[in-house]
Amino acid sequence: GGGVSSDAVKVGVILPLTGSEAMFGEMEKNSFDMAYEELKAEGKTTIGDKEIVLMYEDDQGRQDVARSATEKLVNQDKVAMLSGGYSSACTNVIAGSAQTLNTPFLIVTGSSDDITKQGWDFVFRGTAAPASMYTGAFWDMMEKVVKPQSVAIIFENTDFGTSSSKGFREECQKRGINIVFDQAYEHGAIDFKPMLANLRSTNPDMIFATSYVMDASMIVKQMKELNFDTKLFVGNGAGYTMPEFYQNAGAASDFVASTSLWVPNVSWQGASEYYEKYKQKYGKEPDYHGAQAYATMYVIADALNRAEDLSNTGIQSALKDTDIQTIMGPIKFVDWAGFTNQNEPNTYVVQWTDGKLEVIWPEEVKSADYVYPVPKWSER
Amino acid sequence: MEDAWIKFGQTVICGILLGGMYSLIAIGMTLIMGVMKIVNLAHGALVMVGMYVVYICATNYGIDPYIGMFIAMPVLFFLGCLIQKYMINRLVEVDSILPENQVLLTVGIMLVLTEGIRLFFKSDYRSVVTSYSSDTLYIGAMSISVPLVIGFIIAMAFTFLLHMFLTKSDLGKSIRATAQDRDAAIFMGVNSSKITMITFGLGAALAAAGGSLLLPLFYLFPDVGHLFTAKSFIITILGGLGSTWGAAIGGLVIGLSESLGATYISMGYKDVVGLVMFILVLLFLPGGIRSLVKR
Amino acid sequence: MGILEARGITKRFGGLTAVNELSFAVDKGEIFGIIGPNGSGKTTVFNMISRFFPITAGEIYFNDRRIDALPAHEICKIGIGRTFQVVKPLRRMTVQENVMAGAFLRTRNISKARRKAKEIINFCNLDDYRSRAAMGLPIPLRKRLEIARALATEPVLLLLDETCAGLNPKESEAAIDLIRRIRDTGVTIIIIEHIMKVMMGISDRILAINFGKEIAMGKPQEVANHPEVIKAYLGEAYA
Amino acid sequence: MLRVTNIDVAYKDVQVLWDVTFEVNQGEFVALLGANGAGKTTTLNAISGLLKVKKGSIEFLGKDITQLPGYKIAELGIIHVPEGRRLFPEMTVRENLEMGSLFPEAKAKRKDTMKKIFEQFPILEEKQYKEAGTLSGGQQQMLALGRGLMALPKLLILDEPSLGLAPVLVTQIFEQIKEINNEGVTVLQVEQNVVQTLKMCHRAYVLENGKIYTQGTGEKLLNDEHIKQAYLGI
Amino acid sequence: MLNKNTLMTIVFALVAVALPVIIKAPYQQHILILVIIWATIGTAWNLLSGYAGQVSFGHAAFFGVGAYSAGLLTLHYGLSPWWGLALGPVMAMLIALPIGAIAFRLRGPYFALATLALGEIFRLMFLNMTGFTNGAKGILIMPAITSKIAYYYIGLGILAATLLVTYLIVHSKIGYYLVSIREDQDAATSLGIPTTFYKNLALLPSALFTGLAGAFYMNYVTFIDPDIVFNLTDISIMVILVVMLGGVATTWGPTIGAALYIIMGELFRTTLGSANVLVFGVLVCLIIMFLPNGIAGELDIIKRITQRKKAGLSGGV
Ligand SMILES: Nc1ncnc2c1ncn2[C@@H]1O[C@H](COP(=O)(O)OP(=O)(O)OP(=O)(O)O)[C@@H](O)[C@H]1O
Ligand SMILES: Nc1ncnc2c1ncn2[C@@H]1O[C@H](COP(=O)(O)OP(=O)(O)OP(=O)(O)O)[C@@H](O)[C@H]1O
Ligand SMILES: [Mg+2]
Ligand SMILES: [Mg+2]
Repeated sequence: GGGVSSDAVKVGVILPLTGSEAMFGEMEKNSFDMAYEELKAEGKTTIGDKEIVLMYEDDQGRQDVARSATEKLVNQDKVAMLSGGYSSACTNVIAGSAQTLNTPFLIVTGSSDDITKQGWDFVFRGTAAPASMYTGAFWDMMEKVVKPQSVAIIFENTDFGTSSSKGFREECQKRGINIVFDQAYEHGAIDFKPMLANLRSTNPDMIFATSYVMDASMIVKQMKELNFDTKLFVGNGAGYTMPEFYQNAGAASDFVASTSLWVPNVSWQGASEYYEKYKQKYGKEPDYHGAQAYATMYVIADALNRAEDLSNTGIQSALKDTDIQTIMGPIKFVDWAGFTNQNEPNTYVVQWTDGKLEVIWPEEVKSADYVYPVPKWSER
Repeated sequence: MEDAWIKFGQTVICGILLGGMYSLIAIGMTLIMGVMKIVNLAHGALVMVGMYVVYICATNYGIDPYIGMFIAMPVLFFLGCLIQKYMINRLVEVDSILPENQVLLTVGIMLVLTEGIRLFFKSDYRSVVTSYSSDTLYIGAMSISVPLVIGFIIAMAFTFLLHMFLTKSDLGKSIRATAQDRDAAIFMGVNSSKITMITFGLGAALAAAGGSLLLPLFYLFPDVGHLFTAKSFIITILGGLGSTWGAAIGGLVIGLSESLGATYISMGYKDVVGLVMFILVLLFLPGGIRSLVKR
Repeated sequence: MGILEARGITKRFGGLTAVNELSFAVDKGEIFGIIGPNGSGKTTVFNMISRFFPITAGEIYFNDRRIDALPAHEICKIGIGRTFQVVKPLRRMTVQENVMAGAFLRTRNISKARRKAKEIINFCNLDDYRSRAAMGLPIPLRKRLEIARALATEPVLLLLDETCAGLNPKESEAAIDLIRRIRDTGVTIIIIEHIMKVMMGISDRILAINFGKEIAMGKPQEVANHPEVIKAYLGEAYA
Repeated sequence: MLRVTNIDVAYKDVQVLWDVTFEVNQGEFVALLGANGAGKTTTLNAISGLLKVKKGSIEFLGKDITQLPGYKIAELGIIHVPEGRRLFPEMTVRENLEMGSLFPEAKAKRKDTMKKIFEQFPILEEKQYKEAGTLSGGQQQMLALGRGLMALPKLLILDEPSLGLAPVLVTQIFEQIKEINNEGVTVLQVEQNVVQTLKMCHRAYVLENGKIYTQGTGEKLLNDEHIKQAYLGI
Repeated sequence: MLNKNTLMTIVFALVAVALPVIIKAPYQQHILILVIIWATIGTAWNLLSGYAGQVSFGHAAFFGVGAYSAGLLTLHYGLSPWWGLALGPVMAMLIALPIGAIAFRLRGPYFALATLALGEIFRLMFLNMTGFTNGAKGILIMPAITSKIAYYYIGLGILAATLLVTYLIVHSKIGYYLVSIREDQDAATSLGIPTTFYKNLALLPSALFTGLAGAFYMNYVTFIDPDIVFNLTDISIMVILVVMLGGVATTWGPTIGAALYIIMGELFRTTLGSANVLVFGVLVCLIIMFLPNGIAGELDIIKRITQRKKAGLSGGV
């Protein structure tokens, strides 16, 4: 298992640095580095006479490669613990191997519900919510504001898309909301209009969509082209909260709401500082993926500093005792609703206005009032 | 009833316009694979590089994508020529057990192009938003995207030009001749290495044109090419190797099948419908659409 | 009774009728020649017998069994071997392997096939080339290789399409000798050839066709003197 | 006009030609004879640049063409009608002919030349819009010859032009070649139709096992005992 | 007959059996296991595409179905995924039948692209039939064994079986027939070879072993989803790369190619940071440009020239 070499505390970080998910890998790596430097300045990267060292490995977005990376980090580099994990597929594999190899693994992004439902006690998920839980705050808003009779669900047929729409679907059924349209699509399409035309004829009160970055903007742009009015369009995080969404969709992004795990102007301490600093340092805006990595680095440093010894079990129990405030809110690893070592996520509902993402729910932390129902295209 | 017809009309319009887009991207492939018989897995990557050229023109110099196309095309022509001259031509000249070893080379080229671009531009999603990106025409309740219509028209124009080029000009004929019998073409005084070089260059330039026209309504990242490579293959084969109009019609067939599939089956199955259509055509028309149109 | 009988066979390619209601019968053990101007449909007749494409109309009988609906590989199995006018060697295989590929039709055993191939290669005077790859052989040798390959399938009836083309007169003699020796082993042969010297010297009977139709049929001398054959095929020089 | 001096040619490591030397003068009709596999085709391919020579040199009109690429040699006026026709099977008959006339001079006269060829081979006119691959063997041979003539060559290299032709056409084609030669085109021909060729040509070379065995006028060789025995089987 | 070839085989086999004893580090053993998996798929692909010349762009279908057979047994019936080693190859062969029936009616590039389309159809079906396959969520299992050595020897057994069966096929009458079909299908037909039948005879074992490799992969990697095991680029095309790098239509080519692909890829990945795929791509280009028949393929040619030995079955080492 995870032994430790004498002069360094090695932390293996597995991210997609090449391949189609590399954009997020890059953002998360940058954020790790940024947090590391801050911690270093505070002297929190040295434990006794040992320096924390981050060892990045590229998983290329492929789970067999993720497996190789895990094997290498644990068996060859003898890391003290693992972190990273972007896609659910890779995270699944890293988590499984980490558990088998008795090495603590702190997940950054991978959000498939199943990962923390296996009872794996070496696997921790702090900054990422289980996919089906992204909608926490939104259900509150649904009850109090939206009160839809009928909803339509569209989602990309990926793990994240299927898991999160499944959660939403079950919740709808529980509350007796009528699902009039429910369809998956393959991401990367040029033309969503046939699906949208079909959807329009079912006339839902509200649309709930889970999409990859650019599909999100393709969908809202084409709704605008179709003059397709709906009282509320809600994205499920992911594509709908990223800066690129607005850059590509432009005016079509107005009034699109979304669930979110994080926004720069959320009231947690350090959030907006992180956002500004990142933008300055790397020349572009980070989104919640970056925040996840940044916060995770803080959790790691905290746990390592508290650990009684730097053995695998020592770090494991230090992680278990985590209670820390981060830019993503408080993080604790608890067992609940079938989950193991899963932080209870903070979720928000955000809405685009003029290219700005405003928090509209929960009301305690809102940065702007919600707009509901949204104006018709013809009236904008 | 009324509603159902609108839905159908919208679906068909979308299918045809989408098909036009597919044809546009497949047209360079028609030249490289259909005529030259080089299975080029780097095709999508060439489309992608072309898009980046247009992107740079648009963001750094404020050049409209439709004009940027005329910069991207020569750049990609040049790139294509280099690839053919220094890499693929080497393989054409040796006798290998499976001629598909070219495939492997193009896989390598694809990796190099994709990752090379990533090194420079990172993996960020980029897009060029123009004033007309979302322009829409309406026929009753049916909407028609203007950039798609432009793309469609240009696709058909390119198909026509390519067809004329291949059948009417000596250079075009030399291209076909070289593909069919390299040595015999040399006997006729054709500089076949130069011809293959130009052909690949032209194919790459057409790929760039496809990318340029797509950019105003789509988006860009280093792996965007993967979305198009397999589709271009399928369209080229569907059309019948070497047939320009066949490929154009093939694009429309795939576009329509996907669109109808998306509306009447499910968006998740739209690609399945396109692929099944492809296989059906091949089984019942073994030479592709070409056996109907005949050059 | 004929070993092979064609009754009114017809082949159309689109608008073109390449073979038009042609009937003929080949006797067991004879060498049966087919001549005709270029494009008159000779190769097409071979392709119809060996079922390389379906025939448009008519019937073909082999040993009184109707065979025009059998798949191409079955045709070989029942004892009809062929060569191609435009040679089709198995390029990257050696001469020996080419012939073995034929021999495997009648045996599964590799050493048996190898032994048989050796015999046939020797019979066809190809010993010098046995381990050469087929793609390096000049065309006339490839044609001889095709004969050898077809012989290895132990045919009862052998269809030879211009196997003497590209041979000088001396070499043709060797080829004629080979064909005669094949016949002497009991194989019936249908041969297409444009070199009249070969045709006249070797065929028992000749069928002359033009536009896919019979114009003459009979002993070589008779056919050669047939006015229509002279006009359409031989030219005045032969008159 | 064409001077081949001491060339050696090999396929990979198998040498096929040894020290082959011969020349063709302006306006001449020269035949190259030899048994199967003697190296005739190889010689022609070496001249037209398809094969590289290991040693020796080839000159055309006083210019060293040994190292020139094939298409440049064609540009100089050496047109090779190869063994086995080598047509462009998926192009029409007409397009095949057009491919023969790519050089400016030939292109300028394209229509006229084509008309002449259609007169000589009416079947080609009839089939001009058919794909070359669907022609019968003999028709393909005519097309190959026609395609070569379209280039208005200075030196026409023919590799077994009568292969697969009906007797009536063999006679016709030989007459046509003679006529072309009379019009001033130099001809270098490989033929297995030894008698007719020797009767027509000015001079002939005999190639045996990759070496020039003898040379002489057609008449002389026709009466040569060795030739009679080895090639005519008399 | 203890010729050089058998000798080499024995040496190879001994080294392969001894390797985990020499290389004890689990990480390196993991790499070896990946090499074995890819060598198996490569060898299987080689039979259909290298020897019989039917270039498949859809082998991911067999790999995926093999992997899912193992995964679905666990998901639906709670059986050990090891049963997949029995079911996977059978299912792969079952889907090979219709695939062959469709694709073998086509030739050359039409065949290749039909297999590509069929492969993609399987991916999309498995992605969308969420009730049956779990869709994009994939299937996660708990590994039954933790020792790498056990996996290594099981994998090695599979590879050995694949190599042996391929070798026996290729060096029998069937092998001659397959190569004949590759070299000229019309000529093959004229020699009485029922080409479609023999193509199927190559396809079925090819599918079988690819499916077996898929089932083993599921057991080893413990997680699958359709985008991974049915992936066009990462499976169908990479197997072509593996075989062509190593040497098409050679016995050891696929294994050499697999070793190169995995070891180079891993070496670059761990040392070159985000430029690793770029460098790998450059290497692929260089190898194929300078060794167009792959490593074993070119060695074979070199050997033939220097030894002047009478050629074996063309293309065979
Ligand atoms: N696959 C095909 N498609 C269309 N036409 C064809 C095809 N094969 C042959 N033909 C045509 O059928 C006719 C007969 O051709 P065939 O090859 O049988 O002639 P042949 O008698 O063998 O001539 P040759 O002596 O020149 O070989 C020709 O006009 C030819 O163009
Ligand atoms: N591609 C090749 N690879 C290896 N050897 C070859 C190749 N082509 C020809 N040869 C060999 O070179 C020698 C000469 O061949 P060439 O084709 O020049 O003969 P030729 O005189 O034209 O004979 P033919 O009358 O049969 O056409 C032959 O022994 C032949 O086997
Ligand atoms: Mg014929
Ligand atoms: Mg020759």
